[in-house]
Amino acid sequence: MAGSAIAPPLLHLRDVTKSFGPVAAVRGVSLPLYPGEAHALVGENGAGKSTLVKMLAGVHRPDAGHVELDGRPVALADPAAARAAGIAVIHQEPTLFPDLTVAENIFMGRQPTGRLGRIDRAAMEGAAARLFARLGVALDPGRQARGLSIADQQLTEIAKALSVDARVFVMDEPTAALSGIEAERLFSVTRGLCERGAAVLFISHRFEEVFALCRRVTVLRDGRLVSTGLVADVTVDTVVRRMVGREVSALYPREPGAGAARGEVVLDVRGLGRRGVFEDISFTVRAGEIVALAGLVGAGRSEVVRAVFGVDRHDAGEVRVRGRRLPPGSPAAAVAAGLALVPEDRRRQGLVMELSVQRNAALTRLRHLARLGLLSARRERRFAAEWAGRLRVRHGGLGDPVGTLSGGNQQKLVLAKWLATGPRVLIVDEPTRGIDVGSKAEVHRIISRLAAEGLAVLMVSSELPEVLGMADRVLVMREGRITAELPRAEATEESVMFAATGQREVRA
Amino acid sequence: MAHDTLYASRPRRARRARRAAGPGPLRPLLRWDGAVGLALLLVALGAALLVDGFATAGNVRFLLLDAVAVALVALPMTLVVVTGEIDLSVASALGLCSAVMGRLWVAGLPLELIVVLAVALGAVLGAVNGLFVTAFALPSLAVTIGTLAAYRGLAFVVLGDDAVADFPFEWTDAVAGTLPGGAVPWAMLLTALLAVAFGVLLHGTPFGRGLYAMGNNAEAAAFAGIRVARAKFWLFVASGATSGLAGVFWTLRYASARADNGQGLELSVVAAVLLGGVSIFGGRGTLPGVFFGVLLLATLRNALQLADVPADTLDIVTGSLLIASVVVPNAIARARARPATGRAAPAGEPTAPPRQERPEREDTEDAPA
Amino acid sequence: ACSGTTREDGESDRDAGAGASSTATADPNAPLAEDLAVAFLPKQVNNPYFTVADEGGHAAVEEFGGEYKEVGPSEASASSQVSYLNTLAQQHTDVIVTSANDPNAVCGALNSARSAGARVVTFDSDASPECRDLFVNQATAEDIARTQIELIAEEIGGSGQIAILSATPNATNQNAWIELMQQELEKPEYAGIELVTVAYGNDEDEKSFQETQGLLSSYPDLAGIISPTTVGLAAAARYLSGSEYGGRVALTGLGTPDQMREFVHDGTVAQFALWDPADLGYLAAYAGAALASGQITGAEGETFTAGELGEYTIGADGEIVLGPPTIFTADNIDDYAF
Amino acid sequence: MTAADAHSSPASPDARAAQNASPSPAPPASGAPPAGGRAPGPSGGRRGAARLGAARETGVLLALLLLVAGTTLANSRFLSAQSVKDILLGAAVMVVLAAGQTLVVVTRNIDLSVGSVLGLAAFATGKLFVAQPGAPLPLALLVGLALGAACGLLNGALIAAARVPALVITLGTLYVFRGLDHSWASGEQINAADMPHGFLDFGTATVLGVPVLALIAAAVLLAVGVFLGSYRTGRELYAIGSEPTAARLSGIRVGRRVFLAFVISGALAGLAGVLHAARFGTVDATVGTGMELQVVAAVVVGGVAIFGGSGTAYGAALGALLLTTIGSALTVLRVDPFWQQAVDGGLILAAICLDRVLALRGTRRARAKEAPHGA
Ligand SMILES: Nc1ncnc2c1ncn2[C@@H]1O[C@H](COP(=O)(O)OP(=O)(O)OP(=O)(O)O)[C@@H](O)[C@H]1O
Ligand SMILES: Nc1ncnc2c1ncn2[C@@H]1O[C@H](COP(=O)(O)OP(=O)(O)OP(=O)(O)O)[C@@H](O)[C@H]1O
Ligand SMILES: [Mg+2]
Ligand SMILES: [Mg+2]
Repeated sequence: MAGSAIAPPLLHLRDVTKSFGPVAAVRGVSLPLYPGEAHALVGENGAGKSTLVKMLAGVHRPDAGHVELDGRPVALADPAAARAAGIAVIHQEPTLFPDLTVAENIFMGRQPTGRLGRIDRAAMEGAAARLFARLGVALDPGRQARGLSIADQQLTEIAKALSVDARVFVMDEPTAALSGIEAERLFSVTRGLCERGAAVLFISHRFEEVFALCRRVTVLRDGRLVSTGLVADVTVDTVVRRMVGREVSALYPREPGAGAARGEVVLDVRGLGRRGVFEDISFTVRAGEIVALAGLVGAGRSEVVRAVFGVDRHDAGEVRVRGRRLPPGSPAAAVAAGLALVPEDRRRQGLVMELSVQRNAALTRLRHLARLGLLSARRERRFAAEWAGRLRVRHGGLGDPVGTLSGGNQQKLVLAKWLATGPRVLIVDEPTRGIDVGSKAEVHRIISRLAAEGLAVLMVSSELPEVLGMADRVLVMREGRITAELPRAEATEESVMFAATGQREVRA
Repeated sequence: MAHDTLYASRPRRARRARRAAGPGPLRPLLRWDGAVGLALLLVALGAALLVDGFATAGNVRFLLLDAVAVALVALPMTLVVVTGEIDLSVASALGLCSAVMGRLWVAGLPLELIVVLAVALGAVLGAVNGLFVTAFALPSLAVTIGTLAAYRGLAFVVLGDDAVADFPFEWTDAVAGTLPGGAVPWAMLLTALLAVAFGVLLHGTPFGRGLYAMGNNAEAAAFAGIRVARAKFWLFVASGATSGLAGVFWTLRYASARADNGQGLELSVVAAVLLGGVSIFGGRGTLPGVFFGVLLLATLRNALQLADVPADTLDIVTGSLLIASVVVPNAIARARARPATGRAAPAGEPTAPPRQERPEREDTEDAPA
Repeated sequence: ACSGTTREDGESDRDAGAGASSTATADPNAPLAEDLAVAFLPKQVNNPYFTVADEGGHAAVEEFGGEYKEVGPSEASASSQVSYLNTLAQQHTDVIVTSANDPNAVCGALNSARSAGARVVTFDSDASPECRDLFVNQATAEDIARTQIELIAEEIGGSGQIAILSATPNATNQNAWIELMQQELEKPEYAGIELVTVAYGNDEDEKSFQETQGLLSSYPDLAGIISPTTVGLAAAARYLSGSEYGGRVALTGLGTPDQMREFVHDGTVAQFALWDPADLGYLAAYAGAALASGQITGAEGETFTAGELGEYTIGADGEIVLGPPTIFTADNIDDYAF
Repeated sequence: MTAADAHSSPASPDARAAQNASPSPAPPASGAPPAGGRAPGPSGGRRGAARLGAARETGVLLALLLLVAGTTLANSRFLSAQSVKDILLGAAVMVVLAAGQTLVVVTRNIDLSVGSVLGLAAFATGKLFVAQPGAPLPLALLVGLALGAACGLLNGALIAAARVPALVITLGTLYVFRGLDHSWASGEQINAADMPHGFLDFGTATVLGVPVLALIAAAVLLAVGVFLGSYRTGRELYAIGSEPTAARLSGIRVGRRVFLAFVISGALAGLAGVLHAARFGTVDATVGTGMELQVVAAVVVGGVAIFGGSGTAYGAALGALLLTTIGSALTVLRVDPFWQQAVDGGLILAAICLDRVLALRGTRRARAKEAPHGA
């Protein structure tokens, strides 16, 4: 990293403030971004990180304060203006055009043109392919974006940002959906950008990434700047304390053998297959057991759990819950049988963004909240308040649209909504994606406790430490098949990665 | 369940959160339905004062009778549109049921049985729509444009250019009969009761809650275990059955079973539903709003007709009202949002879901130059 | 009346409250009442045909010093007409002159209006006889049918295939005429003429074009087309004049001189028929005024004077006939403008 | 089609809904998720997508060919020069409207006012010739375009500036424009005799046997097709329809683009009005009534997703041609007039089902090809 502290900041946020009605999301934050270095921004869920990003992206305008570029104030009135000012943004939630091709998504509005101003598709797809090569992923630029997994969406977003000839790169949790390999590729690309003098603002809840990539770190709490300084001067513990304002108990609070009191087989999946996606998937989960489904991005883990839950149909095999066969393709039947699925894409699958926090929370429990078939607003509110409280969801009001919550808080609400059903089998797909350390520990504790109380848990996670720390048993998938089943004692980074990639020498 | 640790309640937090929630779900109800209801009241009052012959029992009776068919069909249509679908075939289903009714009457069946059969036929027609939309996953707009033509065509196949007009006097008279006082027709009272039933279904039951969820995000609703396709299917059936009922009403009201009965009614229904504040993209709208919307349009039309306003002006007024019904509240919302600077951006952008071209929640940037 | 609309025209139960006038006696010498409120309710406002007819009515009302207005729906539907009739009843209109979109559907409303004191005259398209006082018929259906058959027979030289291009399949007038035309064709002098089919252009330009085209390709030997509807005739003429069939296939029917002028001059159409719609409205207005003034009650055989059109006698079923249709040819078409 | 479709979609309604729900209610074909384009073969997904795109139009084309073949078997004159010319003439107005509507529909909007705009422009054309019998043809075309554009401007301004759903606004302006047309005409009719011969001849003239109107429609179609397919602005329209939020985030001027789409749609409806007047030679205030639903039907049958983001103008034009041909075929086959409308509706349903089946087939084949181990 070639940055020197003496160089003037490339971009400087000065005393910016932004409120949404009564919620003060960002209050008087100043932040310099220096050329040639990556600057980390950390904070709890809802601390105001994404709001800050959106002000740089021209999505929100600050209520007070301004942004300086090369020492001169700039008005970032809209996203186009931000782009023109040389700021490229990777938003926390990927927003792609599902009907267009991946390449078009990347180059929308900047497509290479040929004769008579017509778009040169070949050139465009070539350029996209080169970008993916740089990121080390094999994504087809000519395919439709519809149906891309969250990770592939995120990679497309990254490629989009990289394709812009920008001087400032703002990355809001770009790695949340990525596994170690892709993240590592992103870092090397990012380092390359820094070497060429770009300034990078990097947001992540994973501290190892912050420490590996960034030179400076700024901590936000409740929209206020708590500290800013060189990464070299701090430790993970100090950063966490500043973020949370208290000590955080250990992550992965699961002692070996915690799941010893295992009960009968609750979930029994036999020979499950879906043509072109996965095949011959068989496993069981017992009461009180946490089984992790590990693998690289795109291995088909999410597809498997979706088929188990019935939102996708399977072509072969069967799913039994406590011996009773589930009718295929019916989530309602799965719910009735005591299954709960916390899906990986909270925006599309987990929540109804326009509906209020309260309505979302109650969505899975409507029949139980009704008396004589009629719902009472009071009962519903009490129920929602209770569950939002248990998972410490930060929200402006129960009547606010859930879209106004920060990403992490949305994730907690999805968990709440499913835990509220009192399931026998809990399936969680990337349960802690985008969740801050404090809440992550909380989520882990909740899952462990539920397991201890006899719940069967199936967990899909791309975070290896989480898999190793939580699971009693690890199933590893590669290209749509289960390639290994490792009991807790045998599950190590090495063994899991080997099963996931089929190669020995991979670092996660 | 055994998870009592997590499942223990935390009353204090709950109470605080409740206070923060404010009027919550009541807010839109007060805002939009109130506005349409108020507009209805004002138009009625104004007409009573300014237009000769408006405030007579006879006129109110005619006004309400004219509104019955649209009101009936608008009830299930509200639910259908809330789920993000639309049923444009209602008027044709009405016509087909009317035609079949005439054919059966000529064949000598008792009218009681015919009424039941007509409603059942409507339900079947609705089921056909529902099947295409849910099982074959076709867009309802396209499907019901197709059945709009098909059902109307079948009506002509059934009855051709004949009209059956000799329904018994007791029946045709009863349909237009009123409650004591002579102003409120029985038919409208029944429609209002039906409206209450649909209103409770939509606003007070888990089923209705699910409709809003699927209207906003069908995928998330399916993930939550809501039977999206099944609900939609039954809504189309309800829409068809109600169209059948409206067909029975229409036939007896005008004492004339014809294949072209109710032609073009679908646009009036859609207009009333939209005026009532239902979002055409689904997920938003209330039943009282729609009911008031139907009455508002009917009252306005009646008053303007009495005031000898020509038909083309009436069309212009109807159209402008429809436009104003979406533009004005939007403008007000934005004006209200401006002083509180923060409201400039829509909820949750960019985290908001795909279909969010809603009024009221839009941001101000990027208006055309 | 117009035939064929009801399955069983049956005994009507619905004239209960209506027609107090039928028991009153007529006073042929009574003066026309002053300040009569006369309302014209056509099938559809802004329809050129009715605009001309209603203007004729307007002229008549001005002559006898009444108060004229034209109201009506912008789409031709019976239900909207009912709504307008109810309004007119509320407004205590003295005379309602209307053309019914559905002879039965408007019946109840017409009778309510009559109970409220209005006199009802139908014109162009009748309502059921028991719910109106008089019907002013543009020409007898027999006249209309005979005239058109005569015209086409002359055009095609007395033999060959012909087809009819009608309005909608359920248009009352048209169907009545078509039936009579078929009867007319059974006469021995038309033995050489074969009516091959009836097509329906729905009174839409596009559909009438398509139907004409369909007729010509389905019946290669078609010699002539009768279109007893103004829209159909104009559309068929326009189609023929722009296609290879122009001049080879004869075309006649009912049309307005303004619409047909171009095609008569360019030879696509040699002759066609119609009455003057303005006269129709004029006569209907006078008939209504005569009723309201007590000159007539609507009984068969009564007579009254319709301004400059002269004296008319009420026929069976309260029907008054304007007169035989006018035939337009290249020689006389430029004398008319409507 | 029923059996085939049911067979190809074993999913319970719930699962189907889930699959198709993202991110907008499933339009025909686009709801089917193309299987992963990841590791197994980068080009597989691409080719799948291309095939899908092709299948869209192929479906309609196939339906069209079947119809023409069937009808010709029954009556050989259906393919005579005059008859083909008539079909092309009949489709010309519809194709122009469909091209305009496509622009709007891909942005996840809809323009229901086109029928009224067409009527208004047709009447204005007539009025122009009454006032200025010597007015040159290009002037008439310009007047129509300008008047239509003005109507589209109003639609677009209301929708883009006030940010309200297009369906509501254009349903409103459907009534308003028609009302204006009626007030203006107040029952007047403009007849062939009032229009200059040059203009009327323009309505029937041919070049090498092809009607001039059809050539104009083809030119419009080509322009719109190329604009949508290969120009940045055109692609932005798809982006807006595909995901409006994302469009705004990526700096697309959504308001302006939607506004533009409505202005063009209006202008083309105006142009269609002039063509209509030239073809029929008679105009009154009712011209074009109810045409909006036919146009929407044509666009949807042609494979343009009603919720935006996909479909082409060519498909929409094929849809228009198909619907017009259905009308002609039913007439030529002398189908009982009472049955015609029913059959027409049934054929529309059949066409969208066929499209759906082909699309599903395409996806299934694509997916099978990419199965992990050649399953
Ligand atoms: N459009 C909005 N309307 C209302 N409130 C909002 C809006 N956007 C964000 N907020 C609120 O502002 C606060 C900050 O949110 P922000 O998204 O910036 O958090 P974050 O730091 O990115 O959190 P996370 O780590 O969970 O992504 C939260 O309380 C959130 O609820
Ligand atoms: N809805 C969908 N339609 C079509 N293809 C999909 C869909 N969802 C995922 N895929 C594809 O299926 C493959 C497996 O995806 P899946 O999401 O199951 O992987 P995963 O192991 O869960 O990884 P991730 O971490 O990305 O969620 C990927 O290639 C993905 O692009
Ligand atoms: Mg965030
Ligand atoms: Mg996954």
